[in-house]
Amino acid sequence: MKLYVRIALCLATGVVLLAPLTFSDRYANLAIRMLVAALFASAFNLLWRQARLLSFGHGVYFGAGMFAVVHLMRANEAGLNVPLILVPLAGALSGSIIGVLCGFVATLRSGAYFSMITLAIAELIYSLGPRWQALFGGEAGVSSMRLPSMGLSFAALNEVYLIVLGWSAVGFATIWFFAKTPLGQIAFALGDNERRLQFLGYRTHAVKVYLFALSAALSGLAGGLLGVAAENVDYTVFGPASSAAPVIQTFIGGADVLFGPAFGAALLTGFGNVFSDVTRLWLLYQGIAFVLVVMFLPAGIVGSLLMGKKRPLREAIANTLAVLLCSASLIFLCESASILLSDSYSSLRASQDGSWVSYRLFNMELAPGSPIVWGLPLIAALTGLIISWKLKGREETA
Amino acid sequence: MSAISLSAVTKRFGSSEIIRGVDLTVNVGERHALIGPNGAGKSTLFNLISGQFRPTSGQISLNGRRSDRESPETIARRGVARSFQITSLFARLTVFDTVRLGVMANHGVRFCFWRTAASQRAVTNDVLALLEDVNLLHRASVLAGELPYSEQRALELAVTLALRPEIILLDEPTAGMSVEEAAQTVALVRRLTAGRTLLVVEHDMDVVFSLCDRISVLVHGQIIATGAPDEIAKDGRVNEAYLGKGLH
Amino acid sequence: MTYLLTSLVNGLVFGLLLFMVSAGLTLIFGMMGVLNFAHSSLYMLGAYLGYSIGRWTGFWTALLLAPLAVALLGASIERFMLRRVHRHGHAQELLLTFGLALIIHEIVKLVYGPYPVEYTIPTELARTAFNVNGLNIPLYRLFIGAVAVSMFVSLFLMMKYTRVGLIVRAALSQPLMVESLGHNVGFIFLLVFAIGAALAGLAGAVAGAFYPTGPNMAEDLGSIVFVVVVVGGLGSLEGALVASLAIGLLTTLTVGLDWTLAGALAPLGLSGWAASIGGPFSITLSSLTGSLPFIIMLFVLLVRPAGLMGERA
Amino acid sequence: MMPLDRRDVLKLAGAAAVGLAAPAPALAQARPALKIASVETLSGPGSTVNRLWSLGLKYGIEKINAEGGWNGQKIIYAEYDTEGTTGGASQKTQAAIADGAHIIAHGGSSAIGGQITEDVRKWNLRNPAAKVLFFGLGIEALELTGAKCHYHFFRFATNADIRIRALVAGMKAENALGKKVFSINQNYSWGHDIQAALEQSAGENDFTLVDKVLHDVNKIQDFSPYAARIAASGADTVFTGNWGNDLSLLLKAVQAAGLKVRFATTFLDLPGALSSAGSAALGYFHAELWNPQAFGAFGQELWTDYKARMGTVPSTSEAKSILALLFLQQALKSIPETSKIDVDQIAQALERTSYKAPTGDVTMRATDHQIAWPIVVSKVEQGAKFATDGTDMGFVPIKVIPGGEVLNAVQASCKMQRPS
Repeated sequence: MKLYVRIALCLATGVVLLAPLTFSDRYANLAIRMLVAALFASAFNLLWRQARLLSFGHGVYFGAGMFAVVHLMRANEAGLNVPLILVPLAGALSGSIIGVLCGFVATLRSGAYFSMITLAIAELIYSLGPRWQALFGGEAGVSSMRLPSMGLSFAALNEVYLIVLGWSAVGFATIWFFAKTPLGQIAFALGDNERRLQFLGYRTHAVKVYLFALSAALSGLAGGLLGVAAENVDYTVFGPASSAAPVIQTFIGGADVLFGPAFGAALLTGFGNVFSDVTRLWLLYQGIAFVLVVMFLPAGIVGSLLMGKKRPLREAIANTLAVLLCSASLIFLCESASILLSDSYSSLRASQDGSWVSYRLFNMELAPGSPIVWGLPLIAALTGLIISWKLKGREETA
Repeated sequence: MSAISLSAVTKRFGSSEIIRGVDLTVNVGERHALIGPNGAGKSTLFNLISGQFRPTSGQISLNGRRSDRESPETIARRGVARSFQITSLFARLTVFDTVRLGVMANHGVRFCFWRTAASQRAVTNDVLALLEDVNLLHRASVLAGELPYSEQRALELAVTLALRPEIILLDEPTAGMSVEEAAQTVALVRRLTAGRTLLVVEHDMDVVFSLCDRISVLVHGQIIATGAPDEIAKDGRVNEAYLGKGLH
Repeated sequence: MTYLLTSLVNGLVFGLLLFMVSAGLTLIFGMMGVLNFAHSSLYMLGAYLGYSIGRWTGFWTALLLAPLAVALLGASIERFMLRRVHRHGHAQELLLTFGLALIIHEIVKLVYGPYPVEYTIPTELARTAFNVNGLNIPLYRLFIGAVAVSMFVSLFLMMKYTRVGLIVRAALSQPLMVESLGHNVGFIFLLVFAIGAALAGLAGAVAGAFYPTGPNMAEDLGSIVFVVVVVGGLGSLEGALVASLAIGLLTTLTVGLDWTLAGALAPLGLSGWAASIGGPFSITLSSLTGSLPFIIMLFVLLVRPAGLMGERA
Repeated sequence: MMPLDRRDVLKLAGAAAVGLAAPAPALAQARPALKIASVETLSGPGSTVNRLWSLGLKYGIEKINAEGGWNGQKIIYAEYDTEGTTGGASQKTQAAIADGAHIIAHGGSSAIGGQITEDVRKWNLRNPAAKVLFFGLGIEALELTGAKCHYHFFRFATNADIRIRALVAGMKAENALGKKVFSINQNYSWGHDIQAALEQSAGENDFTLVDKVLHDVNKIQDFSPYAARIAASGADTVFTGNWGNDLSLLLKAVQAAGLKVRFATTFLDLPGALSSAGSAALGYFHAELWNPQAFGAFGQELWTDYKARMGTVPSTSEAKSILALLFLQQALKSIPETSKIDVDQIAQALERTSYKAPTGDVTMRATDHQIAWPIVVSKVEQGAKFATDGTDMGFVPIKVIPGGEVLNAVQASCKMQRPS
């Protein structure tokens, strides 16, 4: 990369990262969540990218960090004077402690076993969560409030964003630096060939526990940052959804690229925020996107962009067109189905003597019986498929 | 004191007994070969010595210390290094990084996370020296998984030697190589293992006879003969069981 | 006594149901090395299809068709999706099934809505089998048990006496050897996946009529089924059976036990201290019923990592 | 540094935030419209049950608007999806406030409600110039009007105490309470609340609690062991606060075991409950602040009008949203038209409103903002006037109890700070 391109990129990144300081609470909040998700996914991916350990229970360490921070903030309210800027560290600390304990057990095994143990630990904590009122605050959770610190009120979220940005930077830098350290190198080799590493005299279980602890600590830091912003936490943070999120985000973004998970996390958090208000099928689309990426872009979005072969512009445009056509018709079909299969539509039909009355979608009045309504998306999808099939054929002959 | 000593070692998997009462002694500084037909149990014996398996009964000592209850890591730290028959390196690491893993283990740089690996001068120097030794210096930045087969074997050897072991276990170092490549590798092994104890499993009799001081023959999980190469070549039982007629 | 007896019957039947679902999962894992996260989703699909088809054809035909449909789906998942990512490794396959589970969950909700559907047992089976001291044991419960047992027997016979079974057994113990023998491994994989899916579908079609058929039934059963196969030993059918029965019985029997850790410390004179701390010390065993399988799993993994009957670690 | 009193600190914080957060002053001539935001779980698991709260609000606000709205403007309605997480709820609460909502309403979950009520409390402390109100439509955790109560939260739903008091009173009147009562509940705050309320009621009434059990929430596949335990206890009535699968599975297991017990329930009216329980629910009791059959013409009209407009018959959730809006409408009538909406003024109006609702007298208790609606105790029967949930069964009212009679005592933990 040329120097001026680098400088321009750095400047652009800086502007994007600093812009939320001027945002209102609503968008500062979104920015915070995107950053937190990015750090969380990157922390999760430490285990996968380095040691090929796939954790399905990282919500536990994220949650541990969140609880620790909210409890510390409560202690602050009661008179303890920990400056707010240091509070997120409690999340990293508690994440690493829980991480060492759980990691010791989970890393006794590798592969699918490891995944299932992490899942079981998460299920266990999730089922115990609501029982321990004093620690987890029952269903309503534990709540606190940020106090002014170091001359800032921290009432508005854009001030909190400053803390989140700072600590996330520390977190990302740690991940970046770790890969270059001897331990990072060893962990990386472990993902390739654990046995061979043992015969070089390395205690691989210890390596895995260290790595797990670091990953858990950074997950805890991410949780802690969210704790500072949300000021409230309850046991549902241990639920399957929080553990699934970094998995999905990481692999959509690109697991083998340093900032792939961060990109995926920010992207999906942002999209989720926007689209969950627009469509109720957001989770379906996210699932489909995930499966498609796993099948067709095993390197993830960022990975494919960075490592993919350079295509002629014409092909790139054709490819984009194909993807757009297919996804547009898929979305159209799903949205139509969700309307036509809904209770309210069936009762509407019943009130109209069972006729297929028209429905509204994307500001259009559509008749379910019309061949155009179904034919057009079908043609669009077919066109898209044919284009991508042709492109693939060309690639193979080339 | 012998470098490697096995007494009455057996290994059973389920109902089948693969190793049946092996006694074997390898002296310090000796180059010892283990030969035998396919399925004789050579790899199993190798795995027993290097700690991958635990013997069902019997004792194994390395440099006079009992080792048959130790983990591979511990055995490796006692100065025993092994190579693998099926090349099993680290696909995502470069040649340089792969060798560095071995060198770091030798330097005791293990769980260091406060400085970069690249900043350790002494380690880097050793890695470069080793790469030069095995003629891989020009390939230092290539991914290990992308090397041609013979260079992977050389890399495997480099990683094994990086530990500066007192005892070296080599599992078929020339398997799948052309005659010239094999000869080069033998020369390499000869040069690099000078003064150390070597136990090598090998099929290629030319390699065995040119490299080793003594040979043990393993057939059906038992050692039927041990001796200098020419003794073994003359041994009737060995010829009958394994070498067949027409050798030499 | 009544409690013990009825709980035994109930526990056995629930255990057998767990076995029906976990058998396919463990078979697929043993054969292909794929941990199928979508397996319990196939169980859920079996129930929903049993319900939908049953409305047209009646219960018994649906009991035949629903598993077939699920098997077909399973076969297409193997053929068109898993095989594609196979070269990227098992983790990628696991991720794929994980994503499929998400999609199936959402599609089921899209089509059937978020509430349980009214999938009910046929009238000829809606009777009481026998009565234990005033507590009825429904006939359908025994029917579930009978289906599971006959399934286990036919699976066992198939594994023992058919050619496919022979290859599958060989593949379970020596995966590389079978591949080198040149059998059409791809086809065997397809078959195993389809059979595993069919078993899950059958379990769903049978159990869905008794337990509620709703969009959360996959999640509810999914993690317990994982526990079963891990405890039993991945790839081991016998292990899955033993673990299923053990977990079925244990979760059923512990419901009546209000033991606490604080109570257990009573002989040491520490119960007061423990109770005052509360938290984990005052949790009753009966309230842990749902978490118990996971505790067992962690325990088994620590003590016997390969599972009760697993050979390959 | 001198330790600051927490309240001083918050005032400082608030003052600092005013400048940032205060919305642009409304144009003097245009009277502002009231904006109500429904923050609900509209995607993911449980979305359809939770969506009903939003649908009810939408319908109710359209009704009010058809009658002229308030402040000379139509009331604006907006929906926000929590995505089923407290984090999402918090985020969408921010969004709703940023979009200018004056009232945020939530019905679906006490956990999410707990998050929103905390967010609203903190927002109001920090942004005294742009306060908002929070309406709890279906969130019944006692804590929300207890330790977590605050001036800007209003609970329009019942709570565990009210439900148990009503059930006991209603079943006593029907002579269906029995002497031996079994308590089975989900092991979380709601189940604990119900169990505690039942224990208290056992002390005040003529029955004994023979056994009580708490079980995992939504994890039990097979309730037959619990049926066996109920049989072993010799109980003649079972009280349960269970909902969803945990309720229908329990009822089915008890029916299959052939046990002769009566059930007293709180969530048999949720969508899907009756259809999945089927005949296992027949003859059981239920207490809730809504039952269309209990309120004659009003119930009938709401039922048919809602169905005509929205396509489906209203469930209790929608009805409760609508009843809350009726109360709000009544309270708004006492506020003169204004050029700037002051939610404290609305809160005061809510506290002092005494509403002769079509279902009976309704008041909002000022000390903890717990509403007192009349409660209907019903029995599930075939051929009820309003068949529910696609079945031939429905809820036949057996007793309507005035709200004041079953209202729980104010919890000592509620220390509400009122604006001076």
